[in-house]
Amino acid sequence: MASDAKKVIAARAARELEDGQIINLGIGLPTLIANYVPEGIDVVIQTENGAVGVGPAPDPGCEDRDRANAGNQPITLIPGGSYFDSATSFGMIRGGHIDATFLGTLQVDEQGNIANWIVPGKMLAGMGGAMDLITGAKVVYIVSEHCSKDGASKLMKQCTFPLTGAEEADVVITERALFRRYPERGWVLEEIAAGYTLDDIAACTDMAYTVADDVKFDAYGAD
Amino acid sequence: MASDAKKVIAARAARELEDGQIINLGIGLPTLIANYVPEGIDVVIQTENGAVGVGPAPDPGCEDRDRANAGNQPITLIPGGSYFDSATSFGMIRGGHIDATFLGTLQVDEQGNIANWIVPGKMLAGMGGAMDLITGAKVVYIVSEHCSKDGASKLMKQCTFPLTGAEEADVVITERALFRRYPERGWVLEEIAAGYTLDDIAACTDMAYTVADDVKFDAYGAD
Amino acid sequence: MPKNKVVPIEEAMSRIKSGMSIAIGGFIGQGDPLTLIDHLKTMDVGDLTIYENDAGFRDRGTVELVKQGKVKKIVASHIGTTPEIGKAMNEGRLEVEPTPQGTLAEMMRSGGAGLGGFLTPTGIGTVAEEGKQIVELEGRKYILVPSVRCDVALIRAHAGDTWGNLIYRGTSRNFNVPAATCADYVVAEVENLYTMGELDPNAIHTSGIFVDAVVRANIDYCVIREEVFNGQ
Amino acid sequence: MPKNKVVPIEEAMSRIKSGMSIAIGGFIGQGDPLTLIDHLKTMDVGDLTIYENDAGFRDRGTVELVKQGKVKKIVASHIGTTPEIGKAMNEGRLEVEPTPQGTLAEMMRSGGAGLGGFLTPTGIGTVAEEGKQIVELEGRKYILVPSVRCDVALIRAHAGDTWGNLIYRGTSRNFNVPAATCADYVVAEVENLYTMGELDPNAIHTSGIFVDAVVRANIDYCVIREEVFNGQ
Repeated sequence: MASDAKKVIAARAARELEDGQIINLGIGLPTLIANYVPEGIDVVIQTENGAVGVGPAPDPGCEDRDRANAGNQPITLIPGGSYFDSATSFGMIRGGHIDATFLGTLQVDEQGNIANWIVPGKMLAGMGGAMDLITGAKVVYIVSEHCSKDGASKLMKQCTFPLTGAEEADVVITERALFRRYPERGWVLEEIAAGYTLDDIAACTDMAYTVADDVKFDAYGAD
Repeated sequence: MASDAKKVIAARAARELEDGQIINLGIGLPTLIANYVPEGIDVVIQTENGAVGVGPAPDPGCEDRDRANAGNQPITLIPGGSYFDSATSFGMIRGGHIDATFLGTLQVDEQGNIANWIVPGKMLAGMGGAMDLITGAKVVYIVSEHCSKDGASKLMKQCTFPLTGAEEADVVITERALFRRYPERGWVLEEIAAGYTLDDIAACTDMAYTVADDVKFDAYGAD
Repeated sequence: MPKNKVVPIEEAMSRIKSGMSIAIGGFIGQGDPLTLIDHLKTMDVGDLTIYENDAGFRDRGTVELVKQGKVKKIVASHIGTTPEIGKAMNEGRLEVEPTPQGTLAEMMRSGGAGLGGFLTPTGIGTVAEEGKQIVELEGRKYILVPSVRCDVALIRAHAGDTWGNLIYRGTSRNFNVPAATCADYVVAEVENLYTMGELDPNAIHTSGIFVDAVVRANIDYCVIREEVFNGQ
Repeated sequence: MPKNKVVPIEEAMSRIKSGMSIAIGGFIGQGDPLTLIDHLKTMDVGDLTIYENDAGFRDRGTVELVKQGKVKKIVASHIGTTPEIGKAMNEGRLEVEPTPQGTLAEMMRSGGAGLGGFLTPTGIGTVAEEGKQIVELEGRKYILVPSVRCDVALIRAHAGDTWGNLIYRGTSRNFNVPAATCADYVVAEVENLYTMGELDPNAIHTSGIFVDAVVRANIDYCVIREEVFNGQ
């Protein structure tokens, strides 16, 4: 089961969605976002292994061997969905045909750099499609717990791990706060989840940011 | 109706075909080659506008509006044929997936240069797919009358018109002779059609060539 | 449910403004979006730059826009089927950039795929390399061709659903596929319109992800093609 | 009539020799050519270089060839589903070249299309640009990625005819399409074999033009996929 923090993040991220958008959801936490799409909002989910129009998970026993997402989980396809090959899929992704991508991360920093594909010294997994998604999607959302398991801030002055993308992060959504990055101003703290104060966020955030004039407290509930 | 010279050229060119080959036939004279494919030889014809497995022309009245070749002539499709888009089609062509292309020409020269897309000062038509075909096909056959209408040799020391392809011609088949180009030796006269002598060919051929030791006279009949 | 993109042709085409670049699908009449071109003829736009394999056939297709003086430049592989184009070029009324057919298709596909360009061996040693950067890799020379991105693409399909998933028929597929990917705004005319879910998801040639507006094709295309075949 | 390319698997695979490069289709089990890989396990070949999105899933797929010591190097986007690969790399038994998924797909597609390479924005500012040429076009930086051509490609399709026209099903299409184009010799395993003319010529995903040998898939793929789904 997903942790409460993950659910909080996924629910808040889902409220960023706009009607008609094409989105791509990373493996893990980002996949949960599909469960929280607000009423009246229709988004179309692309999965980089070659489908658009990903629907809800199939009922147990009804999995189709040739219908899975990039995390190899069984999927269904909604009416209007279709399949394509990997070269075409990444053409869509790099070509700006995906409105938003939601990805977890290990680190994100002041410059908008993202590091989420390798921990030096640990077993290599590979970057998969993350570098392409971060480069190609119109808006890159980082959806991640605020701190790593050892308590260190994932929102750093400068990434220490090898980058997945340089200056590509647009929005960071954690269980504690929401930051947006603007061309001139850099990261701006716009929302703070219920139970946290400005000082709390400052204490667990290493990257520089400014606080929005209309910063929203007790956020993450209904708008 | 095609001239006798054109029929002779097409018939000889058809005898170059090998079983199982994928070929592309240019507009005009080269298209005639399909009528002379020897018994026992099955070739598959690709047309660069997006089909492979081009069959005989349809009966009058049975043309299909969505089945035509690159010359916009109605075609049929043989069992096993299929359609594709232009990017895929030229991927096949440049990628070496076409065994042989047969093209007419204005000029061809000692270096194997081909000029067949523009006559300076005359109305521009465009190179169409010729540059890609000449570059990509494994073997490039020039099938053309030996001389232009004013009697000048099309087989020149050096092309004077803008090139379609540099050093790409492999075989030249005219109604009078067949030449093959070898890496070291350059053009070699290998066959002379019935009714012509070595001197006749020398008189109407401006490009340098050597004569094969086993040059075949009275050729172009049965092998 | 994905968005219904079927709109009246006036609305679909209203995004086209003077000075824009337009990628157009089709191949000398096969799959040309004649409905959309006919509508464009009625619009007050000019200075257009067209990327298309050709300008149509005889007096049908993009050549009509050229005759109207709406087109500034055309990037094409073949203009021999529309003598008016060569005439307009010779008279200085139209700029023509002859481009190898495979290079043109790849320029669109590459632009649509978010690539900056590609290395092609086609045209090395010819005028096609003029003004282009040459890159040598493993002893072979290539022309570095920049991708093209257009403001608008106009395409035609045999079947389409309301979200813009498209299926082409026969050799009318051609440039419609790469053109559909390379523009900020894509209008598709479809001969047969279906609701979502009716088309086989394994058989879609152009995903609705690429398409912004769907219009019904309202020209008797069959008649036009018969004329073409009979004229040969 | 196009050539019948259906051959016994031993004959189809006999072209594979030590030291060759092999492009393999599939995506962590979806559309992996397991019949061909199983046969490769029985062959006396080594020093292989593999281009594939991943090495399979758990103990199925290319990872089995790595365990046998047949593989020198693997160029892949993701090896996290096969822990043995990371282990072999760390122990110096295997060279791994991590490559962005879209770049890998395009390397194959580009090689198959006779292009020398392409310019991608993916990986700029990361380790993916190390050792690569950077090209700037209109103010944006791109990595110049050379294409890949392999000696052999191994792919899997849902349906195929005897000439090698292929149709994939669902998300099992993936890398099978670009892999089919980029090799000198292509072997396809097909789940359902048809005679020529039975498949819709508008619905073919991979033309037989790309395929050299067709083999019947003889593994109970459904069972393997069920295991995968149940294991999650």
